[in-house]
Amino acid sequence: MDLFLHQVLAGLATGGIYACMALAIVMIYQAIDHLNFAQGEMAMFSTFIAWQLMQWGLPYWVAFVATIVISFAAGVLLEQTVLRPLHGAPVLSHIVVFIALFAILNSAAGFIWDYTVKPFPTPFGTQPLFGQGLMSAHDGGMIAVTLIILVLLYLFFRHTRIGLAMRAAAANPASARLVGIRVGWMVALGWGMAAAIGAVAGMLIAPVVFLEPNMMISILLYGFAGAVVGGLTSPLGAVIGGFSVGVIENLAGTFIPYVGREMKLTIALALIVAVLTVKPSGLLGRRVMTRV
Amino acid sequence: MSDVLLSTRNLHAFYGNLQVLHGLDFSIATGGVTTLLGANGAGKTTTLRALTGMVRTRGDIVFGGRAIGGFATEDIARLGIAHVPEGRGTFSRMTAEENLQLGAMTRGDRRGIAADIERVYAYFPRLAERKNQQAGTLSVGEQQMLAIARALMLRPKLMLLDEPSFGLAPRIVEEMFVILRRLNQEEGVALMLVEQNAALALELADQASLIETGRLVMAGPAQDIGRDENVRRAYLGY
Amino acid sequence: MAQQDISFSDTAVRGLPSVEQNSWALWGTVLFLAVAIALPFFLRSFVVFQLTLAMIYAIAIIGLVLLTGINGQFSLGHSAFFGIGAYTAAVLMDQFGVSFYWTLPVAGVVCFVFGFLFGLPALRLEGIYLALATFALAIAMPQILKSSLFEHWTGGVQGIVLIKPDAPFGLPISSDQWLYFLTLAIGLMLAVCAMNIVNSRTGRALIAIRDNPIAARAMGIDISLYKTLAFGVSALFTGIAGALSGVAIQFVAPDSFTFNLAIGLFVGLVVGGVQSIPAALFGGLFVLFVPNIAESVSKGLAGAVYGVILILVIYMMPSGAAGLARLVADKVLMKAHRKGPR
Amino acid sequence: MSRRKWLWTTLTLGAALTVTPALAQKKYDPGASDTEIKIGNTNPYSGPASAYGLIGKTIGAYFNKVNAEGGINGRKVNYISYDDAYSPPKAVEQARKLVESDEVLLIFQPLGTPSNTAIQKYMNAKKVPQLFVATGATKWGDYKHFPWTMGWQPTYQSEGRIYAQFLLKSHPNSKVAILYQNDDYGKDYVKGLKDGLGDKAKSMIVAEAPYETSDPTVDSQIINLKASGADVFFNVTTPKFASQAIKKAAEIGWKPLHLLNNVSQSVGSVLKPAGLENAKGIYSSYYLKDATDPQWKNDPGQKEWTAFMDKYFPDGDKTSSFTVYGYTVAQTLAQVLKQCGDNLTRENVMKQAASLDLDLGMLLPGIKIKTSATDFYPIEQMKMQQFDGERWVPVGDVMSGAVGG
Repeated sequence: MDLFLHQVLAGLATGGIYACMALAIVMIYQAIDHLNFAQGEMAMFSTFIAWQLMQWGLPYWVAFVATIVISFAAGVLLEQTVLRPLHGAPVLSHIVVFIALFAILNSAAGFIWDYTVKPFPTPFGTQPLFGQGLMSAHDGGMIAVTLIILVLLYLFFRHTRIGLAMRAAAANPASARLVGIRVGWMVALGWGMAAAIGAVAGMLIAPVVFLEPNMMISILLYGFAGAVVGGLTSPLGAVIGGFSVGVIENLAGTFIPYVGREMKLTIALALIVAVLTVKPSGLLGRRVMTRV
Repeated sequence: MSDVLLSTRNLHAFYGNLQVLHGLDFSIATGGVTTLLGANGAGKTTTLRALTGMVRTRGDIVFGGRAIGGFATEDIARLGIAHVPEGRGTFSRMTAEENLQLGAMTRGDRRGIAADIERVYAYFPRLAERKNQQAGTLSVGEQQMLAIARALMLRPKLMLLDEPSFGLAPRIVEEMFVILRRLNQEEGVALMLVEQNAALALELADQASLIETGRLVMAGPAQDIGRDENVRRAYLGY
Repeated sequence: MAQQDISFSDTAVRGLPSVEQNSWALWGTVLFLAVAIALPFFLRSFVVFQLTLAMIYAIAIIGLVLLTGINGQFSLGHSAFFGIGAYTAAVLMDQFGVSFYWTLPVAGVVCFVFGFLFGLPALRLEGIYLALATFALAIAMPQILKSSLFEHWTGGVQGIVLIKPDAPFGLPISSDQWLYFLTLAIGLMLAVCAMNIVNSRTGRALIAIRDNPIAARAMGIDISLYKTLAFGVSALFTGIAGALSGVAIQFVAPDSFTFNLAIGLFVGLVVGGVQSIPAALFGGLFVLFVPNIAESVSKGLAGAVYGVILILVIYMMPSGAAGLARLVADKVLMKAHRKGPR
Repeated sequence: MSRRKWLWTTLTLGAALTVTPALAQKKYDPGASDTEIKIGNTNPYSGPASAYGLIGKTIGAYFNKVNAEGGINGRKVNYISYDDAYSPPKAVEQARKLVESDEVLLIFQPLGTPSNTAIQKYMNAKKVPQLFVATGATKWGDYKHFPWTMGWQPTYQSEGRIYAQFLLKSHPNSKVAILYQNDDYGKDYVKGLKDGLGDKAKSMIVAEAPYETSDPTVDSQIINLKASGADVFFNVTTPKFASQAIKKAAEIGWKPLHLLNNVSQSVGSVLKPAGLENAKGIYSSYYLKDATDPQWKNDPGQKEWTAFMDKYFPDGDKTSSFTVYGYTVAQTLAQVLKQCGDNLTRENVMKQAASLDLDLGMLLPGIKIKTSATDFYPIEQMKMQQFDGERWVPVGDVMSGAVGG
């Protein structure tokens, strides 16, 4: 029983990472209606920028804010330059371009900063928070920041005009144009915001998993899993999904005899597919109408 | 029938390489009601789309003294043309009131918007009751009302309506046409109407045009057109 | 790399759909066959080996064309079927001493069954959700292959070392050349099968489901059956490719079938042209050779160069090599028409 | 002492070789000529294992140094390294390209057990040396069946046995928990430990937890291992996961006797990120010097390495153990080629590789590279060391866990 609780706690701590990433994924899905496979690498690259800024002597919070600003601008720029020519191209072409971006960012980061793991500072400290150190202050801080972002996003999307315009532009671009919304800019803004949230996620995740060019590859997968379980259209769902993936995986790895420890990821993924077959749009997601 | 609000000259429109409009010339008067008649596939919807830059065009479109041919859709909307598209273009995942808010996206005056929302609710009392409901869950008639209300939030000079009566019960259609007439008279909004129900459209309109396979074949006062033998046989079911 | 250009332009011609271009297609096919048969006698054996691999990937991509291009279902997980095919062949050869040639149909059937079974839950998923479910399959596959549950057969993390068959009947060609011809023959056979499927009643049903599922249902098409069948057949193609690759590489290991392979196949599908079966060959060549080209440009930034090439290709050929070829051919034919007597 | 001896060996060899050319007939296989020796290599420069690519780059830098200093017996080394993305099919393709198109004399240091397994049969059939492979699997010393393949580093299994010897001697009644990477490398370590513990393995090992390289963290595994009540933690992880494991164990207050595999021995790139205070007391076994360990600051071998890095590989990461590894293994090959003299046939390369007795600058004092016609395991000795919070302190003598050879 003790072990069970410990694994749940640790699962929540790890789940915080996934939730954070899932949130960034849902964010961009809201803005562009695609899943961005390069999202993890964008977050990783942002985190390296933060690391570099700190190496140059900037204090943590200055680097933190600067990185968010830089990432936002880079996200907007990326959309305007690389993705703009793809407007109206089929989904498959988009996915290939995301794969290309993935390769470019990963390779460039390795080229610039090499592949040795680098420690990344945490603003919250690593002292145990509770549960005999299963939840450290950093884990707590990360979860808190994730929840704060969630609330901010909620307020932004529900209660600001620009948030409303962004949702409209993603949901029904043709109609959005007819009411005068500049859809292109909304998409670029969505990229910027997703990049910024990704940067926050990266900077919170890096102290746990250590900074290196490949740090996000598997986390992106778990983030996808979380986002999908929760429903790609719901930020709250993404956060809940992220936490549940963390807990489920730990419990599967611990309590399913024999195959559990070797195949905990496989089991977690199978569970997710099972969830999807019962609820094809995730736990909190809305059924998306297929547009022609 | 005073000054001209919008006019086109030699308007062509294309879907990809496929040409659909072959040089239309027509005009809409300020505060007037024009209806566009024609068989399915004649190019009525395309004409509306051409006016708001939703398809590739060639030729001149002048609106309020300004050439808007080739403008982006959102910029045309900002100039005051509200297009209620085929299928209503509802933002179905959002609430009715959010849809209205979106209609006023080009405007910055918070207070004016709030006042307009109340005014729109006065025209469409049913929407006020449903304002926090998901727009996608409204009835078809309510969604059509919502689409017109949303267009109105733009404070348009010209409203383009694409088959507003499609799929609606006759009673609702009548109700809607009453409101459209009021909008035209009270708010001074010019209307351009593409309508299956030609009789109803001719009743509301003061001008009418008839297009066939992308070409204008007849234009004039609605009453004259309504009396034309060919039109009566083809579109009015006599 | 002249051979690449030749086979590409040839592919282009064969990709043409319309009736009046049939004679072009015929001549193209003849030319292609002539070149393809002659090549191994003029190239170094490792290039023959590379071309064999490219054709193997092309066969796997044909599977994806059937699934994605024809039936409209996504898959980012075909590395799993590729792996199952390779392991089926390897285990049969290694543990049961089955001849390599017999393992190919078995691998196909086994993959068909797995594909069909995976297609069942996939039925409930659409678009991006299906893409992610298949991606999950790709991620999980190496883990499953490694598992100590099956270690007795699969060799676990160590994999299985295989032997390449020599040319039979005392043919005076090397085993590389023999495998090349074998792959070419199987590839052509499968490509013809795939085209026949596309042009059959089944193919029309698959296309109808892709374009308008509601109308397809109204026409009395059993959507569930056809969609799962599409998954099964697609896996069958990819599985046979996997079995061939196991023997060509002479080694199967979990690390050979990671999600990177799935992504590679997907990229091959898109750059070739999702709806064109002949263009799968272009996809296969791309998968194999472009990383090498990128590496020769810059070792440190090979990934970045690859990414840039990929983006440029998508910009220049938004509907793949097949689309570009069609465009060029249309222009050429149009000119010919204007000059022509008609 | 050791350095002097090494210098002496080289000098006498050199002297011998400068005399002999006039007498000896020059013999070449593909890849060798009067002016050049072509050697091939595959490394993962892209993909998830790209961290290892640093080894390939270090080797390249080392041969730049060799060439700048006049080459080997007057011949420049042409080092051709290709990316295999840690994928066996790509490794086969690249190895064949090296042998058949670039026509290299030998393939040196291809990395990873799967990739090497994939090319082993081919290399032996073609009779091209597959020399000093970069993996610690046991199978690379099978000179009877694969006379063209040779390993280099101590095998994972022998290292596992060394820890077993250590445990049996000083902690015979401990309970052991193992964290290992779920692949050939991890499983070999576990096998080595189990074999070394012999009959006691069943009673001593109380928990085993595998992890995948795709796992974001190993937190869950560490919690399970702690819950097993073990008082010895055998940590078979690559650098990133080693840092995570050390940090997590400290965070949850688990303080077992900690045995860390030498893959992750680096003070600078593993222990420091994990927190030096968390790493205090860890045992590990070593055969190479850790360049980030302050005790070697004035060591001549280390100084030479530092000079090399500064001049020929300034972008290279000096905190990573891979640069030390690449440097030392490249030195080994340079010695083999030197010994070959003007007889640069593949057969002679293997013959010389199988008659090494070397002492290199970055090998721990007392550890040698030794091979013979029946010993294809160049490095078989290691030393136990303990981390005192700042540096590694040797514990006991040189140990050998020879497996297979």
